[in-house]
Amino acid sequence: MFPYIANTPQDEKDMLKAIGFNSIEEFFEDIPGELRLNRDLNLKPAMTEGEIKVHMEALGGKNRGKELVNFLGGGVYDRHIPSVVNHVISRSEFYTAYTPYQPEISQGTLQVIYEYQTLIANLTGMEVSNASLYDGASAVAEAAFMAVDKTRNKEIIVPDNIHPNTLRVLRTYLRFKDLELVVIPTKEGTFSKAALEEKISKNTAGVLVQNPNFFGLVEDEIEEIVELTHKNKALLIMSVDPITLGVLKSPGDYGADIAVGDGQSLGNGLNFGGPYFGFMAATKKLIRKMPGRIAGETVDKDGKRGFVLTLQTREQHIRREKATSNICTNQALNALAASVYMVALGKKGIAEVATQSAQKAHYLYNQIIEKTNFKPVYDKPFFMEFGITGDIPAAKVKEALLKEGILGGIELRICGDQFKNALLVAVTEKRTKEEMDQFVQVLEGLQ
Amino acid sequence: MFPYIANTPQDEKDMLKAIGFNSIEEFFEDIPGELRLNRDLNLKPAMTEGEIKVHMEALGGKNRGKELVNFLGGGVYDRHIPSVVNHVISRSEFYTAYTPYQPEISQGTLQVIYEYQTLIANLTGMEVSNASLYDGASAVAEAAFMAVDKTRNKEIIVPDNIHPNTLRVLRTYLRFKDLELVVIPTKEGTFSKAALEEKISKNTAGVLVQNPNFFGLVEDEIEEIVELTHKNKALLIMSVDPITLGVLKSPGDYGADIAVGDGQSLGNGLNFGGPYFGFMAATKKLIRKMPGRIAGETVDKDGKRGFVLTLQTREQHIRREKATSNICTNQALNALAASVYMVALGKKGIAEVATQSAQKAHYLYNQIIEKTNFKPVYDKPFFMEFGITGDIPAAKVKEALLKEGILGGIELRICGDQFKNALLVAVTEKRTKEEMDQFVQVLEGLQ
Amino acid sequence: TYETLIFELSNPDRRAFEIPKVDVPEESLESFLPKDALREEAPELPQVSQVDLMRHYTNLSNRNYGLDTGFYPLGSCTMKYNPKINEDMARLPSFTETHPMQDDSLVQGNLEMMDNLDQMLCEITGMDKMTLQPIAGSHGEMLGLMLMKAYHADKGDHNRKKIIVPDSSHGTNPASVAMAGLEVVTIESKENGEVDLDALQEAMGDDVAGLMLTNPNTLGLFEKQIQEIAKMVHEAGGLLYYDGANTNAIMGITRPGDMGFDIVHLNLHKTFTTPHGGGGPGSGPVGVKERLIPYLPVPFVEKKEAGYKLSYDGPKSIGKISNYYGNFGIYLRAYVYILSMGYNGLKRASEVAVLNANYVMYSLKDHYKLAVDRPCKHEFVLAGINTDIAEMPTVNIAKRLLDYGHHPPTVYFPLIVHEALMVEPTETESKEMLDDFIEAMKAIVEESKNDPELVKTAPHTTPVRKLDEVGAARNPIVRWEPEE
Amino acid sequence: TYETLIFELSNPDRRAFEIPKVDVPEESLESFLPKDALREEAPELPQVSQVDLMRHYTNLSNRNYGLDTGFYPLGSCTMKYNPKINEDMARLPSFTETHPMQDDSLVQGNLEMMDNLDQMLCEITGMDKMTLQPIAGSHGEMLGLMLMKAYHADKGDHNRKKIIVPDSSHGTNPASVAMAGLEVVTIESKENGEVDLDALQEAMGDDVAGLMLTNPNTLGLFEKQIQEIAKMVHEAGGLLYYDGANTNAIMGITRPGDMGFDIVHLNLHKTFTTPHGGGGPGSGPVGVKERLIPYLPVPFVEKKEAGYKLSYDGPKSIGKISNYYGNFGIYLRAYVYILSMGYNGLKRASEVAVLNANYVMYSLKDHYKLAVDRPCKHEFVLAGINTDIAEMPTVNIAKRLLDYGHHPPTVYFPLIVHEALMVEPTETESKEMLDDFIEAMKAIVEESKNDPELVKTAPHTTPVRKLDEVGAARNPIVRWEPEE
Repeated sequence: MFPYIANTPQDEKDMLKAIGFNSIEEFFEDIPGELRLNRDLNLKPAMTEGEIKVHMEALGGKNRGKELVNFLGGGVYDRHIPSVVNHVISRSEFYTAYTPYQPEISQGTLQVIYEYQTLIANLTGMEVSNASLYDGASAVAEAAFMAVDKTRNKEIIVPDNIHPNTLRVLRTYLRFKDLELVVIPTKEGTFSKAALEEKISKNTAGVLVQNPNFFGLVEDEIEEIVELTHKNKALLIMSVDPITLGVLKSPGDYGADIAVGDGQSLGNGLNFGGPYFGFMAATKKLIRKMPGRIAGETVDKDGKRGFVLTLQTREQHIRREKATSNICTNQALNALAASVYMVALGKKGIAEVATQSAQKAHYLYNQIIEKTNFKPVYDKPFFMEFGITGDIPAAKVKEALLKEGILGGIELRICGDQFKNALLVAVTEKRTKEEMDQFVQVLEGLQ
Repeated sequence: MFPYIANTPQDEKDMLKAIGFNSIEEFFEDIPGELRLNRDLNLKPAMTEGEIKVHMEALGGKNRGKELVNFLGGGVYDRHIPSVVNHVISRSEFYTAYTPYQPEISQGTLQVIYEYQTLIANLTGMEVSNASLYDGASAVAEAAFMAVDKTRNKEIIVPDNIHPNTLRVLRTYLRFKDLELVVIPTKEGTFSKAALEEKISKNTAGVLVQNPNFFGLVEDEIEEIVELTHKNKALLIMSVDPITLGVLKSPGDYGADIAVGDGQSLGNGLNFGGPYFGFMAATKKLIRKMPGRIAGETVDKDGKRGFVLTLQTREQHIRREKATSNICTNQALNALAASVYMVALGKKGIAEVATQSAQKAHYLYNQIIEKTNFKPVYDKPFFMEFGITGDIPAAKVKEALLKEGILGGIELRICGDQFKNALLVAVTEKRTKEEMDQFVQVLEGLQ
Repeated sequence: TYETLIFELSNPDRRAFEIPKVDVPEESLESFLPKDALREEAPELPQVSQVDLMRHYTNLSNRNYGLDTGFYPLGSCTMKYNPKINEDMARLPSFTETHPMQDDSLVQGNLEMMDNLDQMLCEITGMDKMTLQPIAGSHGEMLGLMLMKAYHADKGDHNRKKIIVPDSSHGTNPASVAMAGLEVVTIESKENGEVDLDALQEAMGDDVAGLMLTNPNTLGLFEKQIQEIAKMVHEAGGLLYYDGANTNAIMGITRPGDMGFDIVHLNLHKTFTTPHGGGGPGSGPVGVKERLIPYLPVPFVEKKEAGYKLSYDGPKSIGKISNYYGNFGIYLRAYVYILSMGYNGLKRASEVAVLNANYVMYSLKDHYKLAVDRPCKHEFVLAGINTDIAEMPTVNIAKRLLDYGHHPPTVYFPLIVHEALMVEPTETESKEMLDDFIEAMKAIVEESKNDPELVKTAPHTTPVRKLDEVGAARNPIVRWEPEE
Repeated sequence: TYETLIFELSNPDRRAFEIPKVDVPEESLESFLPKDALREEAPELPQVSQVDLMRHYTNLSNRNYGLDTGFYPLGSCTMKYNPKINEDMARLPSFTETHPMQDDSLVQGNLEMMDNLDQMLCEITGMDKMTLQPIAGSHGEMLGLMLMKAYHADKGDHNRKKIIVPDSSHGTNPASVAMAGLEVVTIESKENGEVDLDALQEAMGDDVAGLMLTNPNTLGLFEKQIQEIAKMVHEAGGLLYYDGANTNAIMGITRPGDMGFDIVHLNLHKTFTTPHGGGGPGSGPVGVKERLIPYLPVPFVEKKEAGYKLSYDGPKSIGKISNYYGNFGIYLRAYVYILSMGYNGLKRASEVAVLNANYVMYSLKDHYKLAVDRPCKHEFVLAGINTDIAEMPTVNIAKRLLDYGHHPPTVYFPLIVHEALMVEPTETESKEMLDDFIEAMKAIVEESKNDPELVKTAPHTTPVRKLDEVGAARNPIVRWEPEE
């Protein structure tokens, strides 16, 4: 018997009899014999929980991670996650529910989405938010489609200092829709308004800025870029790290049209790359161009406040081939985790997390520059992530750090061979002075 | 600010003002100055979750256990616990509730208790069960008091093969009530009817049999002991391991008056000794002598089935000084875990767990006897736990096993110096042939 | 205080959580960042105590219906029980605490699992290689269509822009076609949802990239002529795409790969019991036949002598479609599920899913109109109430079911059936539960006859009553704002 | 199927869980056990599928009210928020997977935690040594009384059998006295629940073992004359026992040890936020002054150079009162809580608990009779409704509160107050929640005046309505039996 299959052979008999059949096989008679598998699937037989635990713990045991001190970033950060987050998302009424098609029995999910939308709007300084998207990279692509849809233009301009995976995803998405991706060079790591000026035209649909950018630098010409973009009637898409918005100017402050980003940092674990979620917020006038679910407030027939999925005329199950997006799930549970995280921290807490991350990153950076031979990749203001480079390949540096139980950073050679000795180091509020001092000590030892 | 204290300094001001006070201090004015602490408690300042995790993981890191193969028993066993158990007891409506004093909003807890009582009654073959007690040892003591209360006699007879801690607890409880504990010698490890015959008299209130006994042996004269006890108008108390009742004759089958035991094995973790729970079941005519809570079925004013705490006239908050027990909590959450465990396994599953434990224990025993120089402590039928003894101190044997990651057993010298080379080895359904073969190999290496 | 928004509970200075005090010199942000990069005031996130946070979300959860609450026969969504061991394994820190940018040598367990799962899903579907990167079923659809396009383009066949989609298909199908920069050609299905071979023949041509199909189809019926269809499409140079939403009917019985499909997506959150999470995260792996492997997204797991390795070496690869390797934490759950069931359990699951669906369908046949009176697979469609007995729109039947404690079936889909109710009971439900549902469905027919007002004004027992959706769309209030 | 008993769902051959197949030779039990030791048929445990199991318990949980559901001002029970980090830490496998019979050297982390907690609780209470062995508050009381008796006996003073208990005390106090084989002498309290010194003086004598007291007392008032009381008892050769149920009022402010108490028990599930679990597991450590240390139960943790050690070396010890070392998993939670709060947080907790209680009390003073009109500590007692406005028995007020979504206060205790309602809001509640409760309490007074029937027939909105408790006791049905 299988614990997840309720009906027994006796039930089977009773049920068949009740509806006038003799065997389950009769229900499959319409499948041509030559299409029948006619053998067992080449899988193991069913395993019990006890055996699975042994197997999975052995698999997990082949990983290293939980015992290491993590300085990896690149959009995914090892942060303090409040205990309440897991307790809330473990409520089975949340995690075993489907998309809230029946609002009367889905007020939990719907109110969570509505609150999430408000939290994201407040965080990004934008007017409206959707219910979440797949991840940060695909959110950028969806934003590009919005710009195309809105402007009827076909060209998206991005600088080469965005996350390389975002660039990859964007490239794929745009190519298949026959849209043009223009990658412009940056100026010492930051967005070059001059380079944009050279490429932007009346054919431009959207311009993307990532802040902080992939190198961790804080962009310094955003206002000018927004102005230039708008002058060309294109949309400005800003990709942001949500935590940094605790203290950095928001996309709304800068006058961006669309704000996107990856929400992992907001209470979601590392999970080897997923599930995370993408967030997207925009100006009110773009709301009907937005992909994904949106929850809205309404009243029930007794006049009581309630929530429903709304603006569904945008959605694929209504528009079918006219749809500009095929998103029909979001990452609801991750967005719930993010909501709980944002509420647990509150206004002050998110500013603290951002501030501490920056302070600690600067402590480590200063120590490295002061005490070791490593040099900054770019000597510009950064937030909580920075590149260092030295005389030996970054792989060797990582190896030395790993010996001391430290995941030292991301090798920047993924951005080009000129960075082969460079390491991108991320520091969160979770890192301690002691851990950073050890990091520096290892680097000192490499001289 | 403290996350667990809601009100802020501003709230404090508003509240004080609303009720006409100037400071919280005014509420404490009646505490004489010389009783005031007038200094800070000598504790650390508040720690955040992040710091606590580091501290607790470091503490836990000083333990060994989770990575070891466990052959320890003595009433506490390392068994397969179904994943559903933790998911159910993690429902906050269960674990954050108080004793169900308001039945209208406590039907969850109350129905769980009612179902638990039924499960325990079915398992033990007894007519009625209470809602659980502290642990197995105190349950034995409470049963002894019931026997005293029922018979108006003052003497409890126990064999010397019960769990030494049970004996200790019983001794304490009885001594303070000026009751007499008579410990009778056993015959090659099992209860001696002859020894009982010598001691039992019209002054006897109760006789205790533990099956399987502390040495793991299956008692072989229970029927005769019950008969003899009843002939002397005393009550027969049977202490049992609940898992073994999957296949062993139940206290009800033997005609016992009270069945007790420790419920750890039923889905509760090892937890270094607690929380576990004691169970107690009895014949119907003893129901009003039972300590602890009891839930009963009733109807609400619309005639709908519901459950309440019942027979409360037995309880301390009603009887005050006339009470024969002061139990006012039970181990409700552990009893819930046990209920989920029993339901998850079902009738067939519990028999399988018991059978496999016995089969595996006999495999290991046979291998040891066959392949090594170790001898049985008692050469009598046992269930899933057995004593072995050899030429070297048990501590040395444990040490050798530990080197291979094995917790080898309990040193029987706690039962007397004659057992200084003896080890009590427990085998559950969770142990594998491979683990047992390694156990044997270590013992072979000791020759 | 129990039905408020979290913002309405906010009070400055309250905290639900604190981080440790900073242990490095507390330099001001202005000392290392330009002042005009900083916002003037922190974002308005609510400030509540921890108990208020927990109560808020606990009470919200109690206003939600999940699989652990009750029966969820939502057609085409395969709402089957989400095993708890999946959750436990997915939360093991040895998995959760790995970062996607760690070196391959430090995540051998993850990569091994991914490789194993790839092979298992290939075996179940009859495909040659899987990618786990798609984050949802619709994401998988988009990828599958991109693969088609890439394949034809690589063959120099740039003319093939059309994708044929039956009008009975899932709504995501045509939308995904648009996402991949292709064009939809909708063909009318036969009444039973099966492909009309004449219509297909007519639509075929050298501008057709391929056909999207789900089998069993959305009426729960097996496409008996699938071999002819495959032949027709292949001969015309097209490819066949299999929408895996309905895989729960056929595991261990028949395989899309053997039917002639070139590309398959699976919804792990349907067939393979990963939780839906109230709308995600899902996971939509895509499997392909040999000839399409070169186009799969990077990276893919390779097994080398030195261990597993993530390879980005795919010159013909379409690139990436999501940030890292898909929803790792989700497909790990599916992996655990497949291990739990084994070859024997998966097959039995499909058999019982089909048994349960037929049991419910035939038990309701006197009270409701069957869309097609023929044994179904894992789901079936009712064409509304039996109008000989009473009249009642499907939407009201659905709402009335809420009062009986059941989640309603999918309504008004597939579009080709009038007043459709699409019921998928799944194999995890017991006969007793099915009987309870059947009785409720019959009772609603009786009520529709005897007390139609009761049905029309349903639901009566839910936390809120029928909600004004039209008003919500007309005047969208999509965020909370403080009262001035 | 949603309101059934689990037994009513049972169906042979269903399984919610399976263990691995046996991997050793499957010998029959009869081959190594006497046949007459075996039962004829396995015990009747229900057989259900896993989804039915989860739904059963999930739905039951939804018929329960916990702290995460709402306000729980149950007087003398200190229902404060149970922090989630406590739960997480208590579930770390490095703690949960240790067996009580492991060698000391393998459980150094456990022993260190126990030693730390001992010292913390001593500091909070002003005692010299703690034992963590008692499993509940009442268990702690019993132990405390045993210690008194052992102390006197050891001094050769076998005559002291009487324990003085005020009539305002918790019901467990006299019951625990009986458990320790002592005799209760009840003395009448003054109207405010304080000890009547004359009555005490009269009761004292060389047959008195000691006095049991809680301070603040059950009316929430501090026993101002505690020093005189202590002196009186000590001079007569008796000992003072502190019932720690009300410790939440005084942390960091005053200490029982400094007041003259010799023995103290704490309810970790009250003051120290370990969950109540629907009625347990709790934890009731007992602390004593130096001279009583020798009598504490074995084993105790000792810190040696080689590490921590469990010592059974206590020649005067009363022995053991529970199987192992008490509820380890529970007091570990309390340890985490104390770390979370620190010296500053614990004091603030008591201050705010007292603030909250006074706020609610004084806000209700026009609508209800105060048992004593004097600032209270962490809880207060109302003597029923203000009969100038309306008349309504306390029990009906409590039931009506359920309709307002709040758990009612403790009712009809302490016994010395007529129509008592004992309210303990705790420090974890916000002003907003307290206001909500105050409004509900006032509204019920209005209802009692204007629509008394509404109040008398309450509750109206709960999963079941008022239950027949008399009928249940008269004809006890305490287990399910299959219908014949």
